[in-house]
Amino acid sequence: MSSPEPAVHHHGPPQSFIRKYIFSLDHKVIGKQYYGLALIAVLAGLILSWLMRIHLGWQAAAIPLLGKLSPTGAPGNVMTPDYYLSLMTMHATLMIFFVLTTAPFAAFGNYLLPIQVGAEDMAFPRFNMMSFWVTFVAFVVLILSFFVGDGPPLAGWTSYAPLSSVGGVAGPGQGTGQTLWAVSIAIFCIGQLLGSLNFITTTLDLRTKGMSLARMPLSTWGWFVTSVIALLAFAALLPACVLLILDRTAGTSFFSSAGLVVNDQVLPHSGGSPLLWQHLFWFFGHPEVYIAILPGFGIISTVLPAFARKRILSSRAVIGCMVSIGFLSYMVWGHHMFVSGMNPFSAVLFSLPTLIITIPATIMVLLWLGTLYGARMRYTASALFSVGFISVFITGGLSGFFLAQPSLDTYLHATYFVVAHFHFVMALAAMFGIFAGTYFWFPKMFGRMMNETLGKWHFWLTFIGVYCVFMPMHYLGLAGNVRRYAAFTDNYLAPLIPLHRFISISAFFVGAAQLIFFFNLFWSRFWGAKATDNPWEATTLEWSTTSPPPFDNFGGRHLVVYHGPEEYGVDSDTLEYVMQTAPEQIKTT
Amino acid sequence: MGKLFGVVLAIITVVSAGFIVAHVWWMPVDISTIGPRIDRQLDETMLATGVLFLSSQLILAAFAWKFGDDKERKIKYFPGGGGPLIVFAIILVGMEILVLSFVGSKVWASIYMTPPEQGSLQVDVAAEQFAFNFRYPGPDGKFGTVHPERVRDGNGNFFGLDPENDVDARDDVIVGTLTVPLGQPVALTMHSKDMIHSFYVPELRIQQDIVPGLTIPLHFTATKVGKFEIVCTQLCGLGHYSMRSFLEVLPQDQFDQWLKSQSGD
Amino acid sequence: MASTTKVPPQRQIAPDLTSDGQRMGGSELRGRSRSAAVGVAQNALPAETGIWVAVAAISMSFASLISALIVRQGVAPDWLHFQLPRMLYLNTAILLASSVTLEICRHEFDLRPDFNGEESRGDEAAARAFPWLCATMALGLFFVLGQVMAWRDLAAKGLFLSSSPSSSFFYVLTALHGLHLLGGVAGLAYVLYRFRPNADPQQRGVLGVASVYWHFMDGLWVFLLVILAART
Amino acid sequence: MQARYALLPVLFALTVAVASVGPAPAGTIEGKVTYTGTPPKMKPIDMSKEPTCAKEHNPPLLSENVVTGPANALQYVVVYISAGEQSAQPPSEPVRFDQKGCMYVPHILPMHTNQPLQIYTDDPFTHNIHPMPKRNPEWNKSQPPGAPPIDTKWGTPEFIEVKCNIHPWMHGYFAVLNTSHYAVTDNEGNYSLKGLPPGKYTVTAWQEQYSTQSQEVTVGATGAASVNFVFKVTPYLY
Repeated sequence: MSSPEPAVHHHGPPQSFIRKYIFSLDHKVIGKQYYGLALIAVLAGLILSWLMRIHLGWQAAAIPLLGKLSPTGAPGNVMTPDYYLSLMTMHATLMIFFVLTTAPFAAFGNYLLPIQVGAEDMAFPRFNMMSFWVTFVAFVVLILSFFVGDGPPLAGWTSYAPLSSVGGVAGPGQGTGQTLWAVSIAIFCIGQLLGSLNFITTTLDLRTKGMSLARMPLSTWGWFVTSVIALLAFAALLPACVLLILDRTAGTSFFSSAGLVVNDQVLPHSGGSPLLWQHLFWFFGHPEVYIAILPGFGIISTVLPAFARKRILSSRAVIGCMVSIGFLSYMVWGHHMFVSGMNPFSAVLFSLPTLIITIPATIMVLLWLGTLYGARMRYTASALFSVGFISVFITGGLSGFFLAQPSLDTYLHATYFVVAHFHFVMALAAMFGIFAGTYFWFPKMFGRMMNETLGKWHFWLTFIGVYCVFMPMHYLGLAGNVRRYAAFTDNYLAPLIPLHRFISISAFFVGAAQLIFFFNLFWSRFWGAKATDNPWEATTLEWSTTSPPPFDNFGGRHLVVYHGPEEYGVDSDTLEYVMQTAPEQIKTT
Repeated sequence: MGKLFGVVLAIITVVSAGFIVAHVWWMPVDISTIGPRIDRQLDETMLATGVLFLSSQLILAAFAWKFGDDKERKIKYFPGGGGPLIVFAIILVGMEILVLSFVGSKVWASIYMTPPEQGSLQVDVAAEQFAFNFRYPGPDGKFGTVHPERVRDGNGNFFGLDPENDVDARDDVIVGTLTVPLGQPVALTMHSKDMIHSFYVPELRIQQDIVPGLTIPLHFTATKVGKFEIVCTQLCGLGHYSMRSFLEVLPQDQFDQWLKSQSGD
Repeated sequence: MASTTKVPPQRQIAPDLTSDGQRMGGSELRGRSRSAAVGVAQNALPAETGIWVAVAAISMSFASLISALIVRQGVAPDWLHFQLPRMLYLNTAILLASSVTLEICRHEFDLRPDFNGEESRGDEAAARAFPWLCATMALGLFFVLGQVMAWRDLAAKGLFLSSSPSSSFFYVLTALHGLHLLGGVAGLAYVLYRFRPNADPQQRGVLGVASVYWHFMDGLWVFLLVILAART
Repeated sequence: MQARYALLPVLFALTVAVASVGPAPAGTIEGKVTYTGTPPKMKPIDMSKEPTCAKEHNPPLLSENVVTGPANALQYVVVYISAGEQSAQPPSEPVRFDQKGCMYVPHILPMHTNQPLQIYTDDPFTHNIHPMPKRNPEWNKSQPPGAPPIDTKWGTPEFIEVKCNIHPWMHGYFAVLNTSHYAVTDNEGNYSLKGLPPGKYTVTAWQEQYSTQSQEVTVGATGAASVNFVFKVTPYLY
């Protein structure tokens, strides 16, 4: 329990390096720390995906230096199938937890949510700092698993029991590495719980004068709804991880069933339920998908109007859609388990709400399209990523129609169709949201503009590239190509290998295009053109302070909000937009 | 820049859809009695989502093309505002959902919620890291009792039988290839010894996880003679990619002969 | 934890702002901004909101565990029924008592209207409340100690963490609840640490927040006890 | 098993006493291992999962759990000196274990404790080598095609079953022994243990299905002794 600091303790910003940059209580520093962590994680995840794609295209390829990293995982620099699965598991875990959760939600949310609601900081700055450092510890623990015993875990990011719960007997990677995975995720849950607690309380309690809920920017709504989802989802996953750790280390039998015979050895577990883990995991896991994508909805709904120079078609409807998606996300976890051996009748029950989720998603897409209609769209890099977001989200959403139906899932489950689906709808859409947000808010965060030309090159290569990588995966899935295969030895998969090579080559290009982004990020950080306070002529509160904002965000000013967040294209006295803080009247045309 | 985006997106959309329409990569031929219904369901879904995909992406492309930063043009709002769009989305998607889930549930129920036919060929399946093993009851029609502690892969005792003391077990036929007669219903009783595995035959359009600790039933009827691959689709460890077996569909007389030759000695 | 002086300022709103905002929120605003400067939710103590968020999260965690318990009992016949250690009922009484002492503490901490018409004395209130706060913490610690004794009791009967799913859940649930309760004790210790000889409204707020948590832990334990008694 | 090891110190002392008499001409123990009863019928190995191997072994190989030869001979029986020998340094030259055409070559590989063991693969696909010891540390490593040989050794005497999880029919043994006097019977059931100084020895024969048999034998000054083993077999492999 934190407590209010009486005004007498107001001493201004901390001066020491450690308090200022390392163990900072400032939400802006914490937001940047999260962003930095996400950058490290995404770089690692990207390299892992390259390694995976090399192996999938050319099984016997020797990858220089890989043998140095793991002599058992790649003897003679050739990747073993178990190391492939380990890299896949680590790719997914890093990307989903440490990139798609931290970057759009924890990083941008931390930096911008308090500013956008007009607060000077988060409600509980100490918890906020702990949230980041706990997450950092989780990251370190996860990375450690690369260097222990028999290597990183290989049970996938879903870590299905009993593969994940019986320990080293299950094969390489399932020893200490898997335990570290479970510990890392448990720690991560704690970090995100602290973060969500802050987000929710800040949104509810620390809005400035005039900042009614209806006037909050949609990005703030995105983070707010996400934090509610995250609070419940991570709270559900945390005990599941504890039980998994106990199964692995204390000999309990929560998830490990009786009579398991591994390599002729009867294991001593009694009657645990592997399906119980799946239920607990997906009860978290499905909402996690929305934790990754909902901030993207918010970011796009804020960025798009700013560049389209008009209000979003119906911001109340967008809010309603986000809230209903958040609510529905807790009723659909079973659609990951249609063929898992659970009661087939429940498949029907889980199928319907899954399909129903497409309604708010469709509404949002139509509202974005309707916003583009008649706009005067300024195609900056950020705007390009926003419209790109709409495109990849449509593509990813539509393939969900197939997987939501149990009768088709029986064919498509666990094929590359699923891989294509979740990469489009979760990974790509969320990444496009992150990129749109980065190009949009970088000037605010660092006081310098990012290079637009590089940004546009980054967009074109990425946009075309991701379609080359992930669109063919739909075709692979339709042809029955099973996912999580280290090699395609089956006869019916052999004709698909050329397509895999095409995907691999495209993936190298997409990955390389990201290096442009990294370069742009670091170059602009130090040598970019100086940013004005409001380079995009946007209206939300962060643009009414300096770039970057002072320690207390508004330099001691106490803002009062008079308008909604997207008064673009209006007849104001001087400009065609009205800041939220502008006390002037808007002439209704 | 908006015009370029419109063109690029339109090209991507048409090319992506083109491969689907041309069936360049497509499902393998169907060999089961339930396959045609699943295929029809997939075609219908493909048609519905295809129309949505093409229309929405092309509308996005067109809007990007048309509504660039043209200072001369006044900003226009979507006629009628968001309301009609919302109603349109609810009706259109709602209808589609109702149709798809109504038809789809019936297909699903016909596979997974019906009991196998009387007189189906009973086959016991034991999955393990990384193989499928199949057991036929042999001439006596009875399966021998299973003793997990007797399982030894090294000498082929995949099921943990005790033929020395258990008469039923002596004639059990244990093979690594699932051989079934053409047109006859087959009822699988599936077990896993260690991890979760999954039984997937793309040609049968059937996929089912095999969860340790549970007995998972699955039934199908094959309609074409041939040899097809059974693959594992649930991550089960390092050799997951190589966990496969074969489904061999034989005409009834050849099947009988095969079964006899297996249990004859 | 950081010393309090280095905490950046937050949520301090100039006292004149309220009136300022309301003045502007009047009739001079029209059009789409007609409701400007209303709907403000500046809470004096965000922890009062935050604690309910935390309660929601903890409830979710235990709901997740309880549903796991119910499912796990249903799937396999290895559920061993056993008699709960009697100790638990005594512990429950101790914990309930601690809620009562905490309420007394809160009551004493309130500034009572002074019949002499004088300013009520915050330091007197603090002095009255102090022993009750200590008693609450002591009872909380006694409870945790009692839980440990209940474990030893169970272990003496040969029921360990891995003996049966029922005992596994028993240990997990009691341990997690115990940890959360220790968190509550830490919270009260924090209140104690900030127990200046003055019962100002902010400190009463902090105590209120701590007591929400404490009572929640109390109720959660009774709920867990009912579940455990019914299931094991 | 355990009782045998309990006897070790006694026998060791005895051996030292005998051996210290003085250097003597090296002797040989020879013999034949046979069976009585009906042996189980070995099944053909279904390698259809790995087409390269299935093509290589046509008609399919039979499994090697109980391999019989002419005149009731029993192949793949490890015969070794289990007691009576002076302890010696493990040989430094490595023994070689191959994976060839989805089979282990040899099926049973005897070696001295702490003797270097090298595991090679000749196959164009990945194998995983998974020895399943009870007394030594267990490991499980993948070996992709072209990977360098795995160098290892075993510290404690034990018969260690080896399997490849990727190709579950691959099944072999490391016979880790505290002696370098060992032999594996050939198809005629013959073996010979050479280079033994005169003395009293315990000779043990081990078959993977039928466990062990031991006999005591004295190698005299003439330097030759004969020990035959007869295993009782049953028609049921399991």
